[in-house]
Amino acid sequence: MEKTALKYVEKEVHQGKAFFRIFPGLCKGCGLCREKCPEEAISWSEELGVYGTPTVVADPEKCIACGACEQVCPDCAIAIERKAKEKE
Amino acid sequence: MEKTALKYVEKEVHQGKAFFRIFPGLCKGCGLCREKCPEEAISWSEELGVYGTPTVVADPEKCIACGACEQVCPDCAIAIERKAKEKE
Amino acid sequence: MGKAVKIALAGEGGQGVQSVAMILTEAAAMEGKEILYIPNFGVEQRGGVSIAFVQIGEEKIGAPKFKTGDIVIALSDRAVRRMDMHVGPQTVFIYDTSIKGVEDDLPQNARRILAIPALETANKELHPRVFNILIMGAVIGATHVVSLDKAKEAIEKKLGYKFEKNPKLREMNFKALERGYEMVAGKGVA
Amino acid sequence: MGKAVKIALAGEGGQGVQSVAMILTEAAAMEGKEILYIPNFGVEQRGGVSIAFVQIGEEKIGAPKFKTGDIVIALSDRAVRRMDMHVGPQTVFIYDTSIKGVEDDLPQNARRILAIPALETANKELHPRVFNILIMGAVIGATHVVSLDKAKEAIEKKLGYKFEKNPKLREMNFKALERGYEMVAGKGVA
Amino acid sequence: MEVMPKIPKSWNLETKPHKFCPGCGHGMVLKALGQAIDELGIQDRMVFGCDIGCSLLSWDFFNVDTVQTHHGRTTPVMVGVKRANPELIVVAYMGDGGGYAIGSQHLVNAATRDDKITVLLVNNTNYAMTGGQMAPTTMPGQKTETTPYGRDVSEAGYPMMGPEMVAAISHEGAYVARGSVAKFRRLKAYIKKALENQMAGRGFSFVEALSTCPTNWRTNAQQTWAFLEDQMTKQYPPGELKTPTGKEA
Amino acid sequence: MEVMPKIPKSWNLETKPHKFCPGCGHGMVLKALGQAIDELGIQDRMVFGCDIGCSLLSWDFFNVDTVQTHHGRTTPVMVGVKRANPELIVVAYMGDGGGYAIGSQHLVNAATRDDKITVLLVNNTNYAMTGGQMAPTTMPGQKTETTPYGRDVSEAGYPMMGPEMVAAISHEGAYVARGSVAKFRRLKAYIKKALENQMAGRGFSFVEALSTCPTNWRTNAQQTWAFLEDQMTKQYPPGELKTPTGKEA
Amino acid sequence: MGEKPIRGEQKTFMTGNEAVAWAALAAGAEIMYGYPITPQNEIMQYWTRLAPKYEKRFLQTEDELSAGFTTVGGVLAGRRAFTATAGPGNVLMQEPMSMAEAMRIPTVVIVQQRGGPSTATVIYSQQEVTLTCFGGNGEGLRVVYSTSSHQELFDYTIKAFNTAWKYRFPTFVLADGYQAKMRESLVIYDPQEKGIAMVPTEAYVGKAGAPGEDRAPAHLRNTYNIEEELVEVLEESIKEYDQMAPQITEYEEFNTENADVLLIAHGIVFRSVAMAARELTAEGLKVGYFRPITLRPFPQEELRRAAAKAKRLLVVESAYGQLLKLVKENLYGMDVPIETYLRPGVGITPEEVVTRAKTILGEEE
Amino acid sequence: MGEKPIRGEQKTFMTGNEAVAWAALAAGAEIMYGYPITPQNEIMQYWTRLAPKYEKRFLQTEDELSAGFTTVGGVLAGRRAFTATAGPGNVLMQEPMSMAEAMRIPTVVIVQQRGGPSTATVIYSQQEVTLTCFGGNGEGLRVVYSTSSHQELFDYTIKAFNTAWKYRFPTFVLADGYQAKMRESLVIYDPQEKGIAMVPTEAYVGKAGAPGEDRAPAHLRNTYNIEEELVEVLEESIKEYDQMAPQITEYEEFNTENADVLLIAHGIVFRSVAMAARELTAEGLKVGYFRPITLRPFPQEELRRAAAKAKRLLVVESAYGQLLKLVKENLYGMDVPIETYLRPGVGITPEEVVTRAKTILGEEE
Ligand SMILES: Cc1ncc(C[n+]2csc(CCOP(=O)(O)OP(=O)(O)O)c2C)c(N)n1
Ligand SMILES: Cc1ncc(C[n+]2csc(CCOP(=O)(O)OP(=O)(O)O)c2C)c(N)n1
Ligand code: SF4
Ligand code: SF4
Ligand code: SF4
Ligand code: SF4
Ligand code: SF4
Ligand code: SF4
Ligand SMILES: [Mg+2]
Ligand SMILES: [Mg+2]
Repeated sequence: MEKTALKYVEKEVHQGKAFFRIFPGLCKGCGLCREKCPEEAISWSEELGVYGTPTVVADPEKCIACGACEQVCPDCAIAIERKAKEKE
Repeated sequence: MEKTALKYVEKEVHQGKAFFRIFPGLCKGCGLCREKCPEEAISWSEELGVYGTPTVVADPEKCIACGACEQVCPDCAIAIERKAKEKE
Repeated sequence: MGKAVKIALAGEGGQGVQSVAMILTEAAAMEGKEILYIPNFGVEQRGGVSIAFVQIGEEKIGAPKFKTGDIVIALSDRAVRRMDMHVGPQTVFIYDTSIKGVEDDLPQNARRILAIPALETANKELHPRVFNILIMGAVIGATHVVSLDKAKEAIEKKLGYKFEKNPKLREMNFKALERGYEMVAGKGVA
Repeated sequence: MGKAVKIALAGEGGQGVQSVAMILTEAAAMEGKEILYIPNFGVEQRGGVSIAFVQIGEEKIGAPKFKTGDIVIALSDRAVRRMDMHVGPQTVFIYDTSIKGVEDDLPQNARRILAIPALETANKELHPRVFNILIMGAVIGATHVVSLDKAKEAIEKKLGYKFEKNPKLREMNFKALERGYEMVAGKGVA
Repeated sequence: MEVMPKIPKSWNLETKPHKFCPGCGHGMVLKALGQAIDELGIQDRMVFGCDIGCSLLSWDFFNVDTVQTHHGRTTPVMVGVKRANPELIVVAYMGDGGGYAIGSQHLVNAATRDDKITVLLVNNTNYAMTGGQMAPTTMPGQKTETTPYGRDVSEAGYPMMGPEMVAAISHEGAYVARGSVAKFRRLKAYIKKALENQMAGRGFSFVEALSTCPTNWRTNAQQTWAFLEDQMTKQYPPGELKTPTGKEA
Repeated sequence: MEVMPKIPKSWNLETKPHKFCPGCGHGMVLKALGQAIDELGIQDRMVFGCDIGCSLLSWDFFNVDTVQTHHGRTTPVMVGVKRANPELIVVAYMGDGGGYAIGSQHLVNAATRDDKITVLLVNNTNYAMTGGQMAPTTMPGQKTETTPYGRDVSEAGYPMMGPEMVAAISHEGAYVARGSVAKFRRLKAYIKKALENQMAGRGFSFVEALSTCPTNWRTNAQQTWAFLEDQMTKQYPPGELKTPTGKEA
Repeated sequence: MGEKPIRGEQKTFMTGNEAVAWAALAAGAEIMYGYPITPQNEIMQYWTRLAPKYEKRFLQTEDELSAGFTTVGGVLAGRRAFTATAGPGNVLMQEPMSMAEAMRIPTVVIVQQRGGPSTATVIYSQQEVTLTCFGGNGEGLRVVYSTSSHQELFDYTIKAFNTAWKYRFPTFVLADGYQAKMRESLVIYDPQEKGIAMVPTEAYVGKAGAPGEDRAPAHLRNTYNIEEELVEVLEESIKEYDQMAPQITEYEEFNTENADVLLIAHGIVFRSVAMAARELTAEGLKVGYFRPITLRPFPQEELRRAAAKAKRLLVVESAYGQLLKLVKENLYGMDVPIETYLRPGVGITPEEVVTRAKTILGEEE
Repeated sequence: MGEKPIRGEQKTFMTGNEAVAWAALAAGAEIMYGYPITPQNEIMQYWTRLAPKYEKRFLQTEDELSAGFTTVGGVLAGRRAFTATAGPGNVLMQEPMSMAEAMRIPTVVIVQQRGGPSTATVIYSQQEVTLTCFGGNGEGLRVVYSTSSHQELFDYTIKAFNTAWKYRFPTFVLADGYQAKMRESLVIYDPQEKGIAMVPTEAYVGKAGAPGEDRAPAHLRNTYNIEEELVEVLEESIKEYDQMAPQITEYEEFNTENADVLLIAHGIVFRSVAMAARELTAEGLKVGYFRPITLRPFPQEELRRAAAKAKRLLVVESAYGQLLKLVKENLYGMDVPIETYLRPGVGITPEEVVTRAKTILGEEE
């Protein structure tokens, strides 16, 4: 994996209880995640992905950090991270 | 089929109501008919078959012309013929 | 079989280099020229750099692929790197100004290297969709393998059904063709 | 590789020509001779004429099959016809007197043709089962490729386990071997 | 009138006695097929394809146009013939090795495609023509040339349930049955239904025939029947597995 | 701490982003497989075999010993590996063309033999790598490069029901399931069970994964999910078809 | 048979695969059975698009074994049937084609070569020459036309059906991935209109009349019980093959009088060779070429005649000596030195040929 | 590995198939995967009888494709694995062997040739020479030993495992139906006791250590995305093949000084040729022979040397010119006249060779 693949864009979501991270170096812009989001929280982003296609971004207001998008992404370009404190 | 295959040995069976015919030129002496006869009417014959092995013969007393032997013979070497009058 | 102008176009999957090649060769054929066009192909359906090898000449074309082209156009960073092997001392190498980080990867032995603001022009002045037609214009500007008129005829033939519905599109495409042509023609490359 | 005595034995499936070949070559091997034995084989599992091609000599044997044998033995009418192609001017052709209807099919060019009452002798004097051993005796009588003693040793090795249970069998087999030998030896064929 | 043996009209008399061994089930299966052909009156528009395996010995068996093909390849050859000339009634005749091992991709795909052909497969639990090696249908514990200590299912695998497999993947109009030469009339009925199914253009039809191979089984007549009727029929239950109008009543 | 993407440990990072198209289901299936490998801790004793078809693009996908074989032949290569070294856990990864068409004899026979391997088959209803021709799994009416007017089942045949076929011929200890990338967790659970079944030496295990191929389907994201979830799942019901302890509760 | 697919001569511009599909249509082919493999896929794809319109049949089979054997079946039923394959598919195709060879079944197979061995590349090569000429467990009693342009792909696909049906040997049209995928111009036509009569087909099975009564039943086999039966059949086929050979061998040559270097190549590589020869000639160098069109049977006499007048030969091919073997074998007894330019699995440009030829010419001085 | 199967030298008397099974055991082969076909069946049959005793593995696969690919798998797992086939099975075996060739997998295959093409006969021929040497869609980077006696079948089967594992090219032992089925004497032995060290095997996959941590994972492939990747791999293999060749070519010759006729034959036909040569020599005629033992790589230099001293060559084979092609190709540039005695699919006796040679000698006078 090239270094550029490790760059990511992070959003605090789910009322600050989690992060939505997108790795543009992995995202191919297929849009599958977008369709699978139960909250319709995902939209296209300005940031271009590995093939020069738009990547995705989550709406912090809508995203509930359910992880569906992460799960279906064929390229592991999304990582949802619940913050530690939540678990406590 | 060579001419010799058409030679046959005939027995009147089933109280004269039928013929049991064996065509030695076709019989390979496998014995399958013998085992299948419900009346145990079939025994080995002096007459040799196409491979020089014994052929079979039916006991006129026992044979009821059921046709089982004819049916199983893989070489069509047996023909059971019910006499016409029987049908009348 | 005779000599021909050798053109190689390379870009990412969506950049439409193969349709440029199709329309360009169509135009050449309409002018009665002989053409030979072959796309690169491999095991991957998408993801690799897409390359169109095009030759246009007066006589039947010989070999389908060539080591080094007369004009080589690269439309992405990967394309720039991938096309290095197809550049020789007679090659005019054209790439888009918007491509970043390829300074060290530009061919060393080209006859001439030309950066053109194709993407920017298409995006800002015209429409992203006509980017490839602009590139086609640039190819013609660099080679004069077909006249701009024949090129327009070929575009009409290929995209006419779309123009029917939206005549503005025609205009935009023709415009793109001309802008591309201008970016290169007269730059002493042909 | 040297010259060898070439023997071909042919008969119906049940007549045991392959076991004659096995025992005979075993005997020869025990005498330190070189042997080569190959059965014919085809697509049919049963039904075709069974042929054993046997060669016995002092040196390694050359080719596995031969056109014409020194001794060719045919044990059925089909075998007589089938073996015609393996008979040449040097061949001693032996067949069983009981075979009917082959008068016109006997080989034309054999050195010698010999009919022997093998089947009858086996059936009447001995036992149908030792017919093949009797034939083996005949082969030895015609070729002297092994001594009768070695032949007996080989029979013992092969059938010894049967003789244990029924010593009469041994006697019968040896008898058959000798009867076969006598039928041919001294007939001026070897 | 000359007395003739009772031989199906469609048999080629010139090649009789046929080339199969004494007691070989192929003879019975082909007798059933011959009678079915006669009864359906299709001799003139039949094409019979035989596989490599003892089935090849039937290359001149019938007075019917016949092609002897390659080991396992009779199904595609007959698919090719049938699709090229749908008027013809084609039978692909093969052994269990040809059908379930080397040719199983053809069987499975022809069944899935619902090709309008009839496959008649002889299950004799071994590779007979090559001298008695294990077949996909060899019974657990059965000795063959390549399972000299008996088929150990944990190593050499389990018996292949052919008609069950074909039934699982075939379609509405398909006909699938398993018969046995021990039940000749029923076997013939199955074969006839399979041919009729093809004639009606309804779908793929497949009949497995449990058969005998005394030569490689090394059995006498009594043992031959016993192996077939007691052992094989337990492993391979005869019956219709799929009929165009549902299961046999 | 550096923030890393959530990539299975068994994936080979050097070859990521991987070679599959945007939105390709292969990526999801291999993610499920990667997670299963991680969870079972078998990365060190795995051998991954990939077929020809888009699956070949996974030849350097994992940090796992990998062999890219021939079209349809991954099953026998893995059978050969497993029998040669039963300590290894082998996965034969293939497409529907490789498994149900050209390699179906291997699938059927490995299943019947109960080879202790895991076959993971990606059903994307077409021959993707060659540019979108019909596959055995192409849906009735579906347009592909070789069914340009839609698959006409009466000519080109019906969809192949793979797990159903394997279930019909496999044995006691076998595991057979059909999952879908639309139900990722369940798919992963099936794959894990299939691997566990192999690890326990119980029997053949087979998972078909319903997958996506936006490139050849020519679908956008929404159409892709719709085709998979609405149409494919109707034709190919997901679920466990055979578990070592009977059907899924 | 439906409507004629082509009327008049039409100059068109298409891929080689498309040209094959049109040629098969023009030749009156009725059936294609095939299995996808790059780079021949588009033949099937064009065929399936055109098939319903012209009442043609098609089946995508489960593998190449099936594609070959169904094609055999189609031909046995009396249809002009063909298939197409490449690479590993061509390897498998040898099983059915060995049956066609044994039984004299006029199958036609288009081979679009790709890199080898094994799966290798989906692109291009000339590495299937030995396989196509001599594949299978036999003596290579087949006809192989090696084409070098779309026009020839069209012409020889039509011719292949006629050769196959006239002489009853399996016939192959050999091309490659470049030819398959590139677009260039060609003229397509209806053979009848050009005075090319299509040899009529004939059913082997399912003929009219009751077998055993009106006619003998067909009893076709490829298996013999004893060696002597086989050799008899083989010798007859070999005799007929050898008799046919002079009637069908084809070749092309240029500047063969006293060439300092005679270039030898086939297929698409021949195009680079032809360009190079023309260029070198223009430079005043004595360079000619010889191109076998039929690789099997090989134009032996013609090559010997040409080679006898040359100082050196230069065999150029995208394989490691497959054409070279044919050349050496057919020139046995001669001693013209043979140089080579062998590039297995990759294309060869005219420039490379020119360079190589000049090196050789330089060496000679 | 269990008990040693053979101790000391034992003169025995068995079929060729039995000899192969014993040789494989003696060589420490661990696995046979195979599919029945006459005339190689008994190899499997002997192996299965012996397997449990020596802890050997066996699988009867569903076809030859599977037999070849499982064998490939067995070798990848680091086992000395082999298979055996013939005729149509050998045709199919080319698919897996092309993978072995591409990936340098040291498979060993015993080929007992039978009549061809197609199913033909189950008996005998020498018609699988081209197929075994050059089968598949590649350049024939394999080793082929042609044996002519049971002793050689035994010796070369052992040697084949060593050649395969040392050089990593698929290796074939070629014999035929006569050799398979006939019985003659040979001496069997344990190679170690004779000072023949068995080249150790090595796993390609499933090695010790965590992949990606302790070691690089094995990422084995046979497919390349672009032509240039392929040619690089191929050129490396070709280089290694050519370097290996002189080390492993084998041949046998007799009376090659100024032969009026130099007989050339391989395999079992060589036996007839050797007898004929000896007989003719005894008659005072100048007749020698040359026999290639490795058909691939071919003993080119050695044959050229021998042929250079001969007035005429007579190629004798049970095929229609398969050895002949090898001879002509390898002798290119020479002009010794070549006569032939070609009998596809049938055996050749010493007498036939003598007759043919005498005719030629007669012609010469
Ligand atoms: C490609 C190929 N592989 C192997 C063979 C050898 N072979 C001929 S018949 C046969 C097995 C036949 O068994 P089966 O199909 O069950 O028929 P049966 O003889 O039992 O009736 C085999 C393996 C062959 N002819 N071709
Ligand atoms: C013997 C052989 N025939 C054909 C091919 C060409 N081929 C490569 S991939 C493929 C189909 C792949 O389809 P599938 O198995 O469904 O995998 P997918 O690409 O859809 O994932 C074919 C036909 C080949 N490589 N080898
Ligand atoms: S699913 Fe993954 S690759 Fe596709 S758009 Fe979403 S983040 Fe990008
Ligand atoms: S985590 Fe759930 S809610 Fe948030 S963007 Fe992803 S799918 Fe939508
Ligand atoms: S079944 Fe037929 S062949 Fe067998 S013994 Fe009886 S009559 Fe003879
Ligand atoms: S007809 Fe019936 S009773 Fe008579 S012999 Fe035959 S089987 Fe026995
Ligand atoms: S070997 Fe068996 S199947 Fe073959 S003909 Fe003989 S009995 Fe029948
Ligand atoms: S073509 Fe389809 S299956 Fe192949 S990588 Fe692309 S999306 Fe995936
Ligand atoms: Mg069988
Ligand atoms: Mg697929």
